[in-house]
Amino acid sequence: MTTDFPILSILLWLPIAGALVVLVAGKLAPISVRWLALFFATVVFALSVPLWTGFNPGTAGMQFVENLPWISTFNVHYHLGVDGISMPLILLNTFMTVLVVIAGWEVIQYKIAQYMAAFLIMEGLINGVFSSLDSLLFYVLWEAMLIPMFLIIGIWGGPRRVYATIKFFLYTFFGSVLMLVAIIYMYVKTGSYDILVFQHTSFGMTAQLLIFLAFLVAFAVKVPMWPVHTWLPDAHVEAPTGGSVILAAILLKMGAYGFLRFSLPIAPDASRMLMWLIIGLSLVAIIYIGFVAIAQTDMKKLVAYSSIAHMGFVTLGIFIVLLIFQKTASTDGTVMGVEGGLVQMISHGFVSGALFLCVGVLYDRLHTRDIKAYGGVINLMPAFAFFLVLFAMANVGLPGTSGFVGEWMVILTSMKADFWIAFGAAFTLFLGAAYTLWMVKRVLYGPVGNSNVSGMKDIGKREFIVLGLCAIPVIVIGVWPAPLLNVMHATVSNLVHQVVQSKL
Amino acid sequence: MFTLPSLTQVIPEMFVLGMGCFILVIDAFISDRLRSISYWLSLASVAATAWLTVTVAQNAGLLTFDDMFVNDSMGNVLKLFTYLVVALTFLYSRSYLKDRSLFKGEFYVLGLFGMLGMMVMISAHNFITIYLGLELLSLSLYAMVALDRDSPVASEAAMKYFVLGAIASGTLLYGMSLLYGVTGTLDLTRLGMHIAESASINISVMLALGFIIVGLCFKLGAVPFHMWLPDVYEGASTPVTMYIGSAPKIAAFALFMRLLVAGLGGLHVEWHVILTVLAILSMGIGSIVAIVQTNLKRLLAYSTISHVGFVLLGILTGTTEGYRAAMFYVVTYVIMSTAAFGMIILLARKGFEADRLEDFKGLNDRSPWFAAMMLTVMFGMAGVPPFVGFFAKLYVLRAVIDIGMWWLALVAVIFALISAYYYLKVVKLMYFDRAPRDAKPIQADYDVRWVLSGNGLAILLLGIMPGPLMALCARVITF
Amino acid sequence: MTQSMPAIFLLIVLAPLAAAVVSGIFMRFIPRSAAHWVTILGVGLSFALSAYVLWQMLFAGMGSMNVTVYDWAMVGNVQFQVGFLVDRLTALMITVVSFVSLMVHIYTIGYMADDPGYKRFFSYISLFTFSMLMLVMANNFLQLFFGWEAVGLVSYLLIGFWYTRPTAIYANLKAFLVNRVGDFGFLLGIALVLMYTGSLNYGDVFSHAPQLAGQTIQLFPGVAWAVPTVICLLLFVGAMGKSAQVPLHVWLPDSMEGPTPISALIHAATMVTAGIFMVARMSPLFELSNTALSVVMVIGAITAMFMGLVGIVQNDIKRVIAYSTLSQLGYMATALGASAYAVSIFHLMTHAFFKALLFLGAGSVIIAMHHEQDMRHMGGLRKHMPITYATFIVGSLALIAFPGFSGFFSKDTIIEAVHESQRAGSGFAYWCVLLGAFVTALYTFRMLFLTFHGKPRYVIEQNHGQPADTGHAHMQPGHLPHAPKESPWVVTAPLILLAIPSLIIGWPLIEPLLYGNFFAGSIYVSPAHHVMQSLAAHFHGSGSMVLESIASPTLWVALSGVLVAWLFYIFRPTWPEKTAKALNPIYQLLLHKFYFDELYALLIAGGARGLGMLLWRFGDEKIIDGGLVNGSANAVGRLARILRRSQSGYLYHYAFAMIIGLCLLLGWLILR
Amino acid sequence: MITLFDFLALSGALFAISVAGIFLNRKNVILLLMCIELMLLAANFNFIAFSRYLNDPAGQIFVFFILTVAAAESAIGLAILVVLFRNHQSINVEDIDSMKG
Repeated sequence: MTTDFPILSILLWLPIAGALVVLVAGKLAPISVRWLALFFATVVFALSVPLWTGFNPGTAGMQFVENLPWISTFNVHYHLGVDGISMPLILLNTFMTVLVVIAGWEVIQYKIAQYMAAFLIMEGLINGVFSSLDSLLFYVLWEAMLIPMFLIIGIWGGPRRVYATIKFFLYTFFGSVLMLVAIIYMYVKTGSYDILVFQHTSFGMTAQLLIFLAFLVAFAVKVPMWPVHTWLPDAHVEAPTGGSVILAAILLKMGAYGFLRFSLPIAPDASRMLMWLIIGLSLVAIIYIGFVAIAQTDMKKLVAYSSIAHMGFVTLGIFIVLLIFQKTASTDGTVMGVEGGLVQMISHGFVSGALFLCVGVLYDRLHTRDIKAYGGVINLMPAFAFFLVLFAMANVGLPGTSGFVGEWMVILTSMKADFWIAFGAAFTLFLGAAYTLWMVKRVLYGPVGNSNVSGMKDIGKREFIVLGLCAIPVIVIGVWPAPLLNVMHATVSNLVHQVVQSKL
Repeated sequence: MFTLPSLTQVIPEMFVLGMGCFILVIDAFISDRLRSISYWLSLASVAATAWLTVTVAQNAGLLTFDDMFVNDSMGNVLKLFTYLVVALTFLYSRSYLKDRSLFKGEFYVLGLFGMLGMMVMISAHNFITIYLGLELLSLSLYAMVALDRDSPVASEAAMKYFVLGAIASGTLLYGMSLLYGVTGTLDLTRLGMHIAESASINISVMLALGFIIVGLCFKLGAVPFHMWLPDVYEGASTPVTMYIGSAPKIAAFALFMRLLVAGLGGLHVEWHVILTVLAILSMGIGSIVAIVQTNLKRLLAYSTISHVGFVLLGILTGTTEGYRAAMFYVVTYVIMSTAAFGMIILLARKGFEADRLEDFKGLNDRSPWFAAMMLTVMFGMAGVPPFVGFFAKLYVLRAVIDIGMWWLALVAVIFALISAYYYLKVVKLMYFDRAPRDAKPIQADYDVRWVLSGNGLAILLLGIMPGPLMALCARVITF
Repeated sequence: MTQSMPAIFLLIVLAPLAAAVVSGIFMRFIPRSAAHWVTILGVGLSFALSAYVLWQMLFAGMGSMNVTVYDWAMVGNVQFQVGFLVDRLTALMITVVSFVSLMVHIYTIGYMADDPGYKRFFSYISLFTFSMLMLVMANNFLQLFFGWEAVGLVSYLLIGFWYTRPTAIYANLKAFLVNRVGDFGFLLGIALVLMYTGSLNYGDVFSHAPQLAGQTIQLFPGVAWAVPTVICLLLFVGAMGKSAQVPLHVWLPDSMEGPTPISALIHAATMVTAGIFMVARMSPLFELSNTALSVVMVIGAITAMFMGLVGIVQNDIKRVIAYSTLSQLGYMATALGASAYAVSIFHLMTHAFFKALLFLGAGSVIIAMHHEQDMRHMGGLRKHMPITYATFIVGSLALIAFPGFSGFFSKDTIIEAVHESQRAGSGFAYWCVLLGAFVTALYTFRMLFLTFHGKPRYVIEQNHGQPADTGHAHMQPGHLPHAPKESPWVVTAPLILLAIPSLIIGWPLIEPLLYGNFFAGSIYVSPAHHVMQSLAAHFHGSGSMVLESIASPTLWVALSGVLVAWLFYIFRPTWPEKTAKALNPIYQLLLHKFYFDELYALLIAGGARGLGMLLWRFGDEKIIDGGLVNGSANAVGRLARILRRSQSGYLYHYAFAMIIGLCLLLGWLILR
Repeated sequence: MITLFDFLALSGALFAISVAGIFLNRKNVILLLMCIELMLLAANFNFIAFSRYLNDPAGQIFVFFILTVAAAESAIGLAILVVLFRNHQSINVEDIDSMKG
């Protein structure tokens, strides 16, 4: 379906243009930039809504396609389009950016224009990542997005921000350069950078393995999967609240998205050969990282580790499909795994974003993220406590919240593959509750911890709006995930069929 | 029977020669107050040369001076880029030189003569022209490095450069002499035919190849013939470093194309291996040693070495695509490196060189715009999209993978990863650190500001739209 | 009538939810009285409609109804729905739940009168009612799980209601985590159900159940397990968590940190019976596996017996009742294991009434004692609190299964059922439940005697100078500002209302519930399991059952328990201490609740945290970060410092490098 | 009869001497300049020998150019030497090592 209105281009470029306007305006009138940024973020969000309403859930094909030649020497195209996998992610991104802009309203005083601009630029680039159908365009945007994030952590971050941000950059850069080699390799083989062409090209087993491994490194770093996850806690801890939110809510999703867009359809045979690796690493993420999260004393680190554990469900859900197919030789019931993973991605976007916002609320008051420095916050901040408990419960995966849907579907699916995989995955029930609620207990409950805590004020209107906006999708998706799942069905079942067909 | 060679092909060269001499003479007679005349004349000469070159390019593909000089489209395009960066160097350096009472005609005259040398190198089609062009360039450069007569480091750098450069020239000459002996010709085309035809390659040719590669790699700055680079970059005054660090790379690339590809293309199997090793070494040393540098000019020197490794990656493939990639790489690298040195000039003022890394601390506080420009340059050099440096690397890597050497591509990207670290370090200084309290606002003149802004934006725009430049490279290189 | 039913069902669950939302979200904008009025109205509506539904079922011949509300999700060919299955089992449950809840709501007005979290409390208990109703009305596993977890959440919130108390917030975390361990199994069980039946709707699953019978699954290579056994065991793990069966019982006694109405509603009458209900609901599955039922029976029996023993040594009045609850839940589970589901549900119902009564009675005592819960500081209260005392006696007699009281009919039948059962483990279970009757009587009357009889062991400080509002915070244990007095009517009215069913409900209901066709269609018992038929053969009406009890060992066992209690706590009050000294090891074992808490603290709390620390500090920070990430970065840095030395600054070194390069090049070219 | 090989051997030897001179000499910069001249001489020797051997004047013409350039090169080299001495008060090779690493 090609529309005349280049909505995806607008979603890609309008935020960037907005960022430039904000930067220029920041020089001329320093007060207006917040409203200006909010204006652009809201407009972009509003413009992204037609993606949902105009989306045709009946087809697995790409929609809202735009295709222009970009670099003719290389046969690179400016090729955009979305399907049921990427469309919700774009909406998630545009939505979270609005929140981030509001969340940074008073907290950020230093170079506010640059701060807002960085997030707007990132929003545009991420929209591009999720909608690009040309691998080189994808790569360009994927990498370009590192720059604003690098600056966000480095400029507005905490005391160890330099270490954290350089680690973040080099870690992800490391992953992506290998992906670049793989992309070029495929280009050399096919003469095109088009992802859809890659998907329909038959690569030999060795080629597939190499491609898969190269992509694996890139995506595993981004997801992140054990053992290449150690950048995440550092980055999260040091990043400003907005940075953490985008990092957790959106950036991590790009890795999982990559698996769906590249690894599985391009190298299905290699995927099947190495699925044990991914499934194993996912379980390690769920269990090992779950234990690590229990031991944390820094709230952000705890949420960061919990993110890793939750992303383990995404990768598990995606790759469990292959195991089921291998065992049962049919795709029955596999769709649920992928969709579970996808819902987990969306849900984790809201939940972890909200949790980071909550930590940010606390940090703004006491300027520490140490759990020990708090205690009995509920006595002074009842409204905040309501939100924190809500999001904590969503993080725990309580039914009725969005956090439940993905875990539920993935665990149900993995049972089909193997009892013990489901067994391992189900550990999250206990571990997730343990680390999340233990933190809640130490922060919120109990008598007022110390004199600093006793001076804390409850959340203001702005914070209330931000957290409230997060809470709505968390509950709506939890109570009624069908609309979200409906847009995915066609794409996912097409993907599953693509994946189980050997290319050899 | 003596006939006058067709001079129309060499009009640009003759013009530069004439203008160089003219300015030299003029300069001797004008007072310091009117020194700008030399400056403007030089700029005008470069511009006029460019126009002449474009005119001459109409009938490209002709040889003249008994086939010693070739006028082809690759040469013309490379020359145009040479003019561009030379002009940029002139533009950048005006106020810098003024502040240090180096604003003399010599800089421009030597610059023009050096440019002439490069032009000759680019268009050379015979050992003699190659040698003459190379020496004309080198001698100008030696003199330029020593231009700041009162600077101990400059004279030291000049001496080092001179001695090592002379050794390289001697080596190159020795190689040429051997080739001459084996093939009996100084002409590159005939040399190429001879090498391609002779079934058995004798030992002298091998030796000659070795000598020639040393000479070429010295000019480019490939490991282990790179030792002069850090010291010269650091010691020379910044405009001179900018000059050395930019245009001569284009000429050196042309030299590679003329001598190695056109002349010794038949020995590709041999030089392919050698260049592979040199490329890995260059990328490795360049990437690793730069990490511990504290002087930005020195850091950029090592970064140059690393980039040279990437250029070699393109050349070593021995494919048309590889040469195109290398040309694209050289051209874009030169643009980026000009901007990098331009940043140093921008920040420098009288009595303050701004060439230490810490001088960039908190630049974002002092000037967000120029911090963004430096960021562009740094990420461009690191090969992060959407800046043009990424496409340069992409092009080269693609050429390498095209010939099946994906392992080499992996090595290259790993070194790119390592080198990203020190570029990030610069960004870190600018953005994450606070400016020292005594930091003064940027005092640079408007010409520097505008030129630098344009230069930086070019890095971004070429990154967003790399197609035309790529197409240009593809059109002019048809080996 | 049938057409309006879906709306009625919806109203039953949504009324408490709406009330909870109103009193919770708009907490700041409504007065205190609005909070209790709106919630009582909501729950009252629920109760009225539930009773109506039950009435329709019983007397208007309404059949079971399966209503789908909406499609939660449709993935592949699996349909997840939200809907209601209302049959007689459900109708009975919702009536009991909403009734007890209503009582507790009313009672709370008095009990929480001066608590700052008044409105929040009402919001929570209404929310709980909603969750519990969702659980019991579910027609599929998804909604069951939703309700299951939602009651867990509310339980968590309510145990930690007094969030400034360290013990409370420890207890609520513990409760949640232990429940999660149960859910672990529960979820896996559900996943297996989906895997083998392809659906989560009860109807589909149960109609598929017979096909599961022959199938096996290999969990360990070479060992084939029957699928129903695995499924049922996993589901029962969930039930163990929620219904606090050994060894997942540890959270229940601690949950007494919550306000007493909560203990009555959630931790005695309703939520903890969810596991029992669930097993009964899953009877078509459990009936397929004798192994699973044996496990259920043995676990239940162990819980019934040993948790009762712990109750003997407790001094906190609420804890005694809590252990009693554990023990009674064990009885219910044992009955389930004997395939006597109906009996189990019957006991669930009677227990709901008398245990709620006992808790609320205890709460009344606690109010009178100014939030003193230690029985060692009570005594002789019967004079001061006649209504509480009378209702408490009713509850106690029901609990010890004194003939004629409601508990008698259910519990006696359980013991009989276990006696009749031929299942593996039933012998052991029989002795456990029989001796359990003795233990029950002992701790119940110990509590009764310590609280209401004997001499007062508290001190009344007549001229206490402290202002009233800060008074009891500074009070010594056992010191009261004034004499205890009877609680207000909002407290005693629910006691009386609960005492009535505790007293009489067994008489009319035993026959239709157990031996009639009441649960036909809701509970499935395999024809091969004939316990109920054998019981029915012995049953000749309620009256004769009471009369026959004189001949049964159960009554005498119970009465001996009462006697012992009387001897120890009225006749010779020094005996308990002496006995404790004489039997110190056993006493310590009981006092430490068989050391479960200590073991778990060591294993789970310490172990998990220790493991986390190890993985973090060693795995993440040392090996991955220190070794691989920063290690390689440092290696590059070191290499850089070494390599830079080659750039010595000396011209001849530079030249040397060039020449070495040249030589190597030439050498390679020649020697190649 | 002096063969081509003899010429080549001599030029090779000259080249080697010049190379050795450059990195063995740790004293005087002037010696370096001389070594460089020697190197060019070696190349010239080759050209002349080959030119004679091939009977092709081009090589000898090249030598003229080289000689010219060499002269210019020496001039510049000496000029730099002067500057160097002015700044360092020394032309000792070992003294000019202020830039390194």
